[in-house]
Amino acid sequence: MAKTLTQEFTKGLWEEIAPFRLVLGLCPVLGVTTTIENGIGMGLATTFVLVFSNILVASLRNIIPSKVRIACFIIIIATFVVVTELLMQAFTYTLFLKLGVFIPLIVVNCIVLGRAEAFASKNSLTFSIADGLGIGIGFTLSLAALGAVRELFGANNLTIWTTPTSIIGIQEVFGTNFEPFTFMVQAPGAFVCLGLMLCLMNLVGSK
Amino acid sequence: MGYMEIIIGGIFVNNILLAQFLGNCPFLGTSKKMETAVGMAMAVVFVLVLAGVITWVLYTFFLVPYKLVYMRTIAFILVIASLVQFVEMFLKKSIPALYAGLGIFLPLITTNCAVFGACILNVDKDLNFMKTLVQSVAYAVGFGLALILFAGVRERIILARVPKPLQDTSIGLVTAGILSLTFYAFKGMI
Amino acid sequence: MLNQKKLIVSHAPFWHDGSSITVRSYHTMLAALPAALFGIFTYGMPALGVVSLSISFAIIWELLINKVTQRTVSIGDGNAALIGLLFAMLLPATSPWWMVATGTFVAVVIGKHIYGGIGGNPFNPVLIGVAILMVAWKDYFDFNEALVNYDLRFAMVYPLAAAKHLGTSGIEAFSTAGLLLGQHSGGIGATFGLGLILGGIYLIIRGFIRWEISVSFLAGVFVTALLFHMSDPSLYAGPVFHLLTGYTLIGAFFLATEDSSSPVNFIPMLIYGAGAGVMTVLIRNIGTYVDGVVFAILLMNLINPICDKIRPKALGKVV
Amino acid sequence: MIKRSFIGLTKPMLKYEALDLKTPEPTIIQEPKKVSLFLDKTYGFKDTILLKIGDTVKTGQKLSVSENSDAYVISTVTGKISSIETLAGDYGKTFTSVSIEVDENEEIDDQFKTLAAEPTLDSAINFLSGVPGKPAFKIFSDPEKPINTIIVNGVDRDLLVGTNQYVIKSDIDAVKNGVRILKKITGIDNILIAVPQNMMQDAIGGGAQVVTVDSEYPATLPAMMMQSILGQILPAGQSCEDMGVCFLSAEAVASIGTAIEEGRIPSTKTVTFINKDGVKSLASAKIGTPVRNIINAFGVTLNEKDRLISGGPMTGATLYSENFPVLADTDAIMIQDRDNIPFISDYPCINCGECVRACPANVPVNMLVRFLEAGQYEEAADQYDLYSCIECGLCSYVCVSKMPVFHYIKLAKYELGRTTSAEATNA
Amino acid sequence: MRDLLLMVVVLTVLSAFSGGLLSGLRNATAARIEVQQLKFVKGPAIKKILQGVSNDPIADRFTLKDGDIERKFFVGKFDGKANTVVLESSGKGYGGDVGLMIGVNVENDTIVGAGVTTHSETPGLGATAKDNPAFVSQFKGLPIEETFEVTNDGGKVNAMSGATITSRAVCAAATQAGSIYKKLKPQLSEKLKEFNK
Ligand SMILES: Cc1cc2nc3c(=O)[nH]c(=O)nc-3n(C[C@H](O)[C@H](O)[C@H](O)COP(=O)(O)O)c2cc1C
Ligand SMILES: Cc1cc2nc3c(=O)[nH]c(=O)nc-3n(C[C@H](O)[C@H](O)[C@H](O)COP(=O)(O)O)c2cc1C
Ligand SMILES: Cc1cc2nc3c(=O)[nH]c(=O)nc-3n(C[C@H](O)[C@H](O)[C@H](O)COP(=O)(O)O)c2cc1C
Ligand SMILES: Cc1cc2nc3c(=O)[nH]c(=O)nc-3n(C[C@H](O)[C@H](O)[C@H](O)CO)c2cc1C
Ligand code: SF4
Ligand code: SF4
Ligand code: SF4
Ligand code: SF4
Ligand code: FES
Repeated sequence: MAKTLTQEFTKGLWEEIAPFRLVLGLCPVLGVTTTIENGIGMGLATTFVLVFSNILVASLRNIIPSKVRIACFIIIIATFVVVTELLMQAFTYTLFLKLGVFIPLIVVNCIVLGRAEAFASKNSLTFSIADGLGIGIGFTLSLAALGAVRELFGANNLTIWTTPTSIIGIQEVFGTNFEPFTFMVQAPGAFVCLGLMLCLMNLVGSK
Repeated sequence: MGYMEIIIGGIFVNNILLAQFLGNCPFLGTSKKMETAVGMAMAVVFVLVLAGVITWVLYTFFLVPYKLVYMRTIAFILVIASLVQFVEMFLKKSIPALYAGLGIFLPLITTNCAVFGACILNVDKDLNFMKTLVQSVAYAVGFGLALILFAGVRERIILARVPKPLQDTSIGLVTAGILSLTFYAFKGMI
Repeated sequence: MLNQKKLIVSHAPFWHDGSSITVRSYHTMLAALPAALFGIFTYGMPALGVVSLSISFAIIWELLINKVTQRTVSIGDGNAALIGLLFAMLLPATSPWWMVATGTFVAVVIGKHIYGGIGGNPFNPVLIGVAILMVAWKDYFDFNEALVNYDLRFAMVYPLAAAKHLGTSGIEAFSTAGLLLGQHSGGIGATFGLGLILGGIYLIIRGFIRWEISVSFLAGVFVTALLFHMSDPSLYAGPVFHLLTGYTLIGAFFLATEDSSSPVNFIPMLIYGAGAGVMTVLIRNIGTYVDGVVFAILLMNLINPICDKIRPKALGKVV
Repeated sequence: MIKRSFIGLTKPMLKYEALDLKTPEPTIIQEPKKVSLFLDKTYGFKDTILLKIGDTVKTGQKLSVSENSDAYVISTVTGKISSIETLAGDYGKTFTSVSIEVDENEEIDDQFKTLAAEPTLDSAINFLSGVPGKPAFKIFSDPEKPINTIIVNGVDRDLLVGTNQYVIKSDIDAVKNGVRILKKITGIDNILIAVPQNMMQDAIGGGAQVVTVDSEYPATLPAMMMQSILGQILPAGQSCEDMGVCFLSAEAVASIGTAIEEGRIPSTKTVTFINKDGVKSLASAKIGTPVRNIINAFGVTLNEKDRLISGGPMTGATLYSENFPVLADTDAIMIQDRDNIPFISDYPCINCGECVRACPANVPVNMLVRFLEAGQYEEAADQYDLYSCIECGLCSYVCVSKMPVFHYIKLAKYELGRTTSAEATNA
Repeated sequence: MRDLLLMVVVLTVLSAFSGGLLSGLRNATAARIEVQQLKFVKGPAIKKILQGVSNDPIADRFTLKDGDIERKFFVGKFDGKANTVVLESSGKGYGGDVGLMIGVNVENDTIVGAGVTTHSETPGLGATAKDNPAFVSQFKGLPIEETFEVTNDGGKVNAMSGATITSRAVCAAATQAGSIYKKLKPQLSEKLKEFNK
């Protein structure tokens, strides 16, 4: 059944939302989501790489010989990852510092390679852009959601974006008396939180 | 930093999986059965150590002198991808028995954050050659250890009466969290 | 025959020794009672509050999760109450109510019920609850800070913290008899050494816990502490001190022995117990945490499934 | 049921009670108006049925249902066949039940008498396989599994049961006779007789080496006796016959002795009757007598939801009706009051390890039961020693969760047996 | 053969494209990245060291050649007078190099403040060097051309408890800063004069 352009876009937002449905690309999901801001930043960086590598792969799909396709995909993806690294260093340096090693790690993110291989190498340019955008935004939303839960309980804050001069978001959501449940922003909390969110998704999905 | 600290640190305190969040996809993907977990663990040890050493050499003797550090992401991933290819071909031809055991896990390793991440961490830490080698081995052993322990626990969970929506990955993640919590035991021990 | 009587048809054996989960739970609570009551007498109303709150919350969470998962109500087996009691015994008497609520939730729901309830849990639920609270609200778990407003007959300094920060010189005030009789600060039910030992012996004699685990745990603590002490007597406290302070005794008799997360075979039980003992002292002496029992046992819980594969050869097994 | 002792450190320690020397003679159960005899096979759809309702049969007559099967039963009474039914038992077993209305005037079939003068293995196989004690003579004729040792079981398999011990005490001459005949017809010289410590004297002399068996359950189960008497360990999944050892109950051997001596096939079974309060008595009943008659003879009332058991408390099988007959191997009838029945629960294993410590075969029951509960029988057999189980029931007896562990084990063995035999036929 | 050729060509073209794109981008962003790094990594430390300055030290920076190495100096103006420079040096710590920013008053050659910048020390132990003002403030007011050592080694700097190695690294960095300062003092004074114009 052929899908429309809109469907290709929206499937990434629910049906195939990563990482919940695909259970891939877990490392950044777990590693950086201590705040919404980090989640969004990581998500957008991944989306950027995803969309541009999809564009290039889809445009070149008829030229790339199948034997070396994985190597080509990797070169393409790695190129955009470095582009992202450089741009982030130049324009959002603090975020770059917070996300640390996870930015270069986009290169091994199974989702990105997975989309190149499974989708962009077989579909037209426009569809591949829709796919990349959809999956990327879905990924961003998931990361933001996880970041929101973890930050809310673990730090009593909701930070959407920090600029050098101010913070967009809410601080001390539960009031100043609340002692944050810092387990949530620690390593084990990431796993537990993601696991429980996945359980919720399964519950909602099965209805 | 002494060797002992690198070893204890790499295996337990800064366990690449549980403390640094690297390599989670194979961690969850290959831990349902002890057999696969052991296979994956061995494959990772093999590739991670080789890749760690080779990327260090590449970084120290090529990228740094030629001021190409910003290209390390590309350089490393290409090294790892070709290394995996090469190891696969080599094993297939020369040690078929080992290939039969590790073969299916090798392609997965190309997209394993643990391998790539360990290479990056190694060069970031500015270690010398021997220490890089020891550090890679420690990371790899830490990965294998966590994976195998996790598989032991997961084998039991599969037999428990876990509620439906929690089954499989969901409960796996929660358990991985507790696993990571138990590794807090080693905090401060280096 | 028309007037056929309905008889019970079932499978052999037709006898049962009468043991049950309910009986085990209540007897474990009974064994824990002396230490818990001692804590309540020592710390007064706040301690009583924490204990009753903890037991009630544990039961409420269990009931709720029974309803949510649509399973038979299992609060009757006493396990939830036991979890509540043991959990409270580890807490400082001043724990705020929300900490008790969160901790029992973690213990009962995350620790036990997501694994399908009793018997499925790979880790000791009580310890998961405590460990998560320990990392989330460090300050509330710092006994020196938590119990600062108490003025009791004995020095209100947490012995393990004193040993950690000041070395042996910090613990001269603690006599062995004092430690045994609960003349030191700590968790509500964790300080009364004599009571815990009596409870433990009761459980061992009744066969409710396996002596191999408790004994090897204590031996592990003793030997490791002794080695440390011999290496630097001014820095590391002696073995008896380690046996009688912190969670060592409650850990040996009530926490490490939780069924589902501990081994059942002889050699694995020894490995498990001794491993937990050794790790306890390692964490206390060279790790970050003041007391190592919680993480040491959790770590051994993790090793349990693999460790318990060491077992005697089954009859007639051909290899 | 037996309560756990206050001190729970040790294993269960269930002792066989040695038969009291002053045990009264068995209560003789009157011959019933109707008997039911069981054949171990059912007849197939296309089989020629040899028996008809209304046929008259004589005492001692050999009854076969079909030509295609060598299963038979020896009639214990004279009378008219009133019904022939097939019945299903546990784990896929099937029976044919032949009911006979008893005639007052007993006529004896004398086909066997002539054979008795010159006993052979063949005549034993053909006439004596259904005597009290149910000796499995057929195993002596399997050329692939030669038997080299016979153990005469003067002990009883289960707790509280005293049938074979009684035979040793009351009828030792018949047993010795039987041993002699067995030697003759099977050509096997190595015959041992196993008795409890206090009966050692009774059994000595008679051509069989006397050995004693420990008094703690499950020392009398075949696999345990192989180990304690012969020093052989039964390999997992194999039977004693595979190892060349055959167990015959003392009652069976005595029956052989009597049969050959007197030229008459014995038909009276000694049954231990275990009352609701655990008191045991002996009864002597014709094979085929409904269990009801025994219960009535002891003046016991069986209520709704009580439990009626054929065999002992650890390994017996429940009967769903009092009309069930005494069979050739019914060593005991046990009644349990509904208030004393320990129920099983639907709790999972809590990993307490009681079963592991109780298991005489070192089976990792705690793990095994998880796999069995999940229906993963093959893993259970491969990794968790399902086939090492000697079926003593101790694991269920001690299970804190009150899981039907023993039931799971038997079911798993049965299911695995079915799949392997299905594979064998398909292959 | 054609396939092989195609493979080689595609791979080469891709690599070339990638290399070109990246080196172009690298050149285009290099300057900005440097500013950003200075602003976010060194900026906070510099700001702390030069409390109350009237200029923007990151904008007022200059480089000097120290042998082959280019060193950056940040200028602080107090009361309209450019009399302070901040320079960076480093020492070997527990987990790698520890970067130290150190501010020196060129008029009396004393330290006006110091702050740790980059490091990979253990959180809770060595990492406190960065957050804990008590440790680095020990350097304040000391003459720069000294050899700094922790008390254990016979010096007068109190080490952070549990992090002697990091403390040593900071001392070594300060000592190194002193020698750089000494070596480049003449040029420094020259440069500062330009700022005072
Ligand atoms: C399940 C549950 C969890 C809670 N967790 C916290 C918590 O983590 N931290 C906290 O300070 N209060 C927690 N609270 C309590 C309320 O937020 C409390 O009213 C608030 O902290 C103010 O309390 P205080 O005035 O006693 O400090 C929790 C309450 C419930 C019911
Ligand atoms: C890094 C990584 C990449 C994977 N990629 C794929 C993939 O492309 N396709 C796929 O079917 N499974 C993929 N998997 C999933 C595993 O192969 C999966 O666990 C295995 O197929 C067994 O899954 P099962 O539980 O469905 O049998 C991947 C796993 C990992 C760790
Ligand atoms: C001190 C003590 C208190 C007990 N309290 C209860 C109780 O509140 N509820 C309960 O069901 N059983 C309680 N029991 C256990 C019962 O006495 C009884 O042994 C048990 O319910 C039987 O378990 P079963 O139903 O599994 O056979 C208690 C036992 C002891 C020793
Ligand atoms: C989920 C669960 C948690 C338990 N927690 C403990 C515990 O921490 N300590 C304990 O002694 N018993 C605990 N018990 C009860 C224990 O397994 C055993 O029944 C009693 O200790 C009696 O031996 C627990 C049981 C279960 C199933
Ligand atoms: S499993 Fe048990 S209850 Fe079910 S048919 Fe078989 S014997 Fe009967
Ligand atoms: S238990 Fe042993 S003697 Fe009895 S039938 Fe089975 S194999 Fe034969
Ligand atoms: S019935 Fe149970 S206790 Fe007995 S041998 Fe089998 S597994 Fe072991
Ligand atoms: S006795 Fe029952 S609950 Fe205990 S380990 Fe054995 S099967 Fe599990
Ligand atoms: S995202 Fe890290 S291994 Fe897949």
